[in-house]
Amino acid sequence: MTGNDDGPLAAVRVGVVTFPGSLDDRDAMRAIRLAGGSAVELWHGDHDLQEVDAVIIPGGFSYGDYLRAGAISRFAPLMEQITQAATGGADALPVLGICNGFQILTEAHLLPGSMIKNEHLHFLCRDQRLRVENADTHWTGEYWAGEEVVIPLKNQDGQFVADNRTLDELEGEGRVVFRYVGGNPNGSRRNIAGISNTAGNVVGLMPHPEHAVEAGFGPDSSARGEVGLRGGTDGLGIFTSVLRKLVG
Amino acid sequence: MTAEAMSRKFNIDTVANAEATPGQDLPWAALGLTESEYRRIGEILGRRPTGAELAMYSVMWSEHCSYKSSKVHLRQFGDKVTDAMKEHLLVGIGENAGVVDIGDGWAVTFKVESHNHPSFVEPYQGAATGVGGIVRDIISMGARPVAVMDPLRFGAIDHPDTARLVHGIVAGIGGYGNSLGLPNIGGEVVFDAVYQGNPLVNALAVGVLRHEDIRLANASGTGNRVVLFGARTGGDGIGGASVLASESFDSSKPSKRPAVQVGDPFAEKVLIECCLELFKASVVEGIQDLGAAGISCATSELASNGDGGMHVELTNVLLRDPSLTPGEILMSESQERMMAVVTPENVTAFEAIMDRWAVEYSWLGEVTDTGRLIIEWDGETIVDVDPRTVAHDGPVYERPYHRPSWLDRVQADAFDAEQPTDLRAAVLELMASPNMCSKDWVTDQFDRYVQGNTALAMPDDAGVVRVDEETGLGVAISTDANGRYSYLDPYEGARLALAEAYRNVATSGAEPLAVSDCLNFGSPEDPEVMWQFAETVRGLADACQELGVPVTGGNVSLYNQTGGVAVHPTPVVGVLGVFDDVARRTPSGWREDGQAIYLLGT
Amino acid sequence: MPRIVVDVMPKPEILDPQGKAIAGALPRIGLTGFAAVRQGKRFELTVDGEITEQILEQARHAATTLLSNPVIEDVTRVEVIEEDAP
Amino acid sequence: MPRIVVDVMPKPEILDPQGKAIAGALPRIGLTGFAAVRQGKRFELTVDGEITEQILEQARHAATTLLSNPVIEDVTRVEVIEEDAP
Ligand SMILES: Nc1ncnc2c1ncn2[C@@H]1O[C@H](COP(=O)(O)OP(=O)(O)O)[C@@H](O)[C@H]1O
Repeated sequence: MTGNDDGPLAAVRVGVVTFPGSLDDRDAMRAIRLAGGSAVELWHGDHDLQEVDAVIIPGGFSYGDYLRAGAISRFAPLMEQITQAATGGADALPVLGICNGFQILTEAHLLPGSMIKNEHLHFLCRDQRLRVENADTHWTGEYWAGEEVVIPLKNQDGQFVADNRTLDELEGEGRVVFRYVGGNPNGSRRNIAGISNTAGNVVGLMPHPEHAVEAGFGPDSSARGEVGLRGGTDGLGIFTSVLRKLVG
Repeated sequence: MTAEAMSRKFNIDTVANAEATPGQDLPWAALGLTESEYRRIGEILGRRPTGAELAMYSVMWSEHCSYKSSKVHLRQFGDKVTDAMKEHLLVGIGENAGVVDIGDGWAVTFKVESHNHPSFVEPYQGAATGVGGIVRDIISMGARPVAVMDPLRFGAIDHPDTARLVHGIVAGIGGYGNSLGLPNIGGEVVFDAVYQGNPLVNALAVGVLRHEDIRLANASGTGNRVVLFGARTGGDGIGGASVLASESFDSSKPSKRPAVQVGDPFAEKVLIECCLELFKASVVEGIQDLGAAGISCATSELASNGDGGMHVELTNVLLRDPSLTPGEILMSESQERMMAVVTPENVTAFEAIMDRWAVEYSWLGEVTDTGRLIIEWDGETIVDVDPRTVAHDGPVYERPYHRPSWLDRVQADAFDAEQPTDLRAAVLELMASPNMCSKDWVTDQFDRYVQGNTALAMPDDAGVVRVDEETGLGVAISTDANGRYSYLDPYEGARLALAEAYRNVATSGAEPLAVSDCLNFGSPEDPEVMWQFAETVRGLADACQELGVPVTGGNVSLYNQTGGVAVHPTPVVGVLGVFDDVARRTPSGWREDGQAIYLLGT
Repeated sequence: MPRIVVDVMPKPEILDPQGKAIAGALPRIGLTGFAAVRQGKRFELTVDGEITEQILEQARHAATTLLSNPVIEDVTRVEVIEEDAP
Repeated sequence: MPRIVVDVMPKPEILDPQGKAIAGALPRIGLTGFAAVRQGKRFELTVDGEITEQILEQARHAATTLLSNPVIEDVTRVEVIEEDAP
């Protein structure tokens, strides 16, 4: 199940940050490998980004999601490095925040808005259909705008909120990257599932693309047609997108 | 030592004090001991116990920890095992959980346990800490936990109290398991009025390890250090035992003791990662989780499984509540704690790993060659016992049992309703019944994806997880029980529960290898309940022999009754099977048009 | 509109994982002056009309039955908020 | 030991799902006197020693950086608790 070791993609080093309470860190690393890249373990308490070419902040319940999801993690020493490297235009470090990672990115003010409890107040795990609204970010180049994907969603605090001005700005600048389709699972404003910063290098989304990368262990469906048992791999494109972008 | 602890020091019941005051009254009855048990403690010690010793014996000799009513029956699980059945067993009954060889140097450990009563009192926290407890059992074997399951029983769906229990318990299981990053790969939800005041919350956890990583709960090697790590010790779970506060003969009032325990899944997740790092670095010699009976259990079991003794200084325990008395500290059931034995050379390495994960720890003492478990409180001896007498040589009861007088009547009560005329309506009604309908409303609250190895989960009859990403080696597990069958015939009910779990694993494509069980019953002091229990064990042990799978561990939960009415005998049976490649797994449903349908069997 | 505030805190003897995590985080951002933190809940109940003794009684009832879990939490305050208070 | 209390409430314009659920549940248990409910957080910071202006400043800093998220929440109070208050 290792990816393509020899291609140029294998030279791309993507770091995955582990915080106390991170859960989907090893899954994000597996997704990078399956996409053909090299995964690098990063530790929240370090000060060194180990010269990675991109960073993923994975899902989980860092610090138990206590206080607010992502609230405590954003003060990690490594977050300072990431914040610095990720700001500064199109050449800046590509950063992807998945679920708890997205929450951390909003708490760190790398992305606008915030997440509050799901409207129905329950943890919800389900295979979720999304529309890729912007295929020009560092993390979505392998999709086409308007393409739909099915990716697992699993969270308790997944309701994206922001004030209307921010929402209008996100829409106007094409920074709504993913939108829920086929029903809003948690009450997120304007069905927003994922957004980016202005430069498109920082993307956050609530659903988990790293759980739709390997046939046999993904969702039972795909937006691209019939698949076998747990055969959905619609999330893989997120990881190949950044690798391709980085090899030029 | 805090000033408070200091002021109490001079009031502590030491061994010397116990010798000097043989006539001193102790609250043994309030701690749940019988008079003969109390007398036996005195005979073992050759004097009256100290308050702290009394605390240890009372919790370790409780039904829950000592299996005193069930032991004589459970022996059949060992007696009826053949060598062939043991072929894949690396660790059998008696340890925290059994370990099964699944090939290629991989092993799996799994176990199912109950947290019934706490879940009735406080559904969310009770269920959450139930998951936490079973997961710590798995960690303490040296394994990485990889999945959980949750067989549940609730009262009538339309009873006013049922919603509180269902929503709290389901949310608690999800809240804890999801936060640990453990996929939930199956379980059961059954509604039946008989469980109204006594819901059953059983939780199963499964873990994966390499053969060489197996860790056991024993303290050996004189001079090795004993360390307690994880959460601080509070007054949790000693509610009824706060009578021991009087042990300090102290005028200053003790603060209140919590009525329930609150789980901290984040602390446990960190504990998991921290323990796995300890195992990888080979810096622990023996390890034990702290569950029921807390430090009493951990110290006495580690020492009694080891080859020497142990010396512990109790004032070193980090406390959440400084007003705890020594006896209470020994009994405390605070969650998210572990105890380990570390060689002096590894102390620095151990501390570095604790610091990396920001886990608190305190060195309590060391392994000795005295054969005694000696616990001191600021240098004063408050416990001096042979650890075996606490952990292993507790009382064993052959409780009387007889076949219930009402059984013939119940068995004769045949179902004789009319054949339904409208089959379609009948089928729809059946499918809509709470016990038959889709369980999505429960399973959607559980993460089934995390760890990326879930090959089958809801709605399939067995959960399947991959163990080795290179080869696809993996395991299947199913848990099943039918309390109504067991009520009608406990012997057959147990056999059927095993048969169902075994079938569910086999039809998923795995080869069944091992069994874990959680036996939920009423009071053992009721001879009719005791008969149900005896018959169940006999049935399960016989069926295991017939199918060639050994019981590797489990749990007995007694006193599940309200107002003298026991729950149905509910032996929850978990079967574990192995796949050489989980790609071969077969789901329960039909997926494609045009497939042929066969009915096999009788 | 007038409001009634209800404060609910975890019982002192009960573990408060959230407070513990916050207490651990404060020194990491350079705030070392605190020995412990506990996190509770604050509810604001808006009343449509005047706050009568009967409404206050309703609020007290809500506090102990719905807003708090008496097994693990204490209601530490049920009080009318002064109009110009925050 | 002396304590500082920090109250944090969801911003009025942000939907508060928990408050909404409570507001919906109140009438079901017969409490019909309330027009709306909002659920916020109450933190109690224990200070080991005397509460100086500097410690209060630390608490204010904690309130706005860690204890609240300004996108969705307002800090409505940072105050020393009177000793005999709850
Ligand atoms: N409490 C639970 N936790 C997790 N999964 C559950 C639970 N209850 C039921 N399930 C899962 O839901 C699916 C359907 O369950 P059930 O209706 O009991 O199936 P069956 O009747 O075929 O045994 C199964 O995959 C089962 O494992």
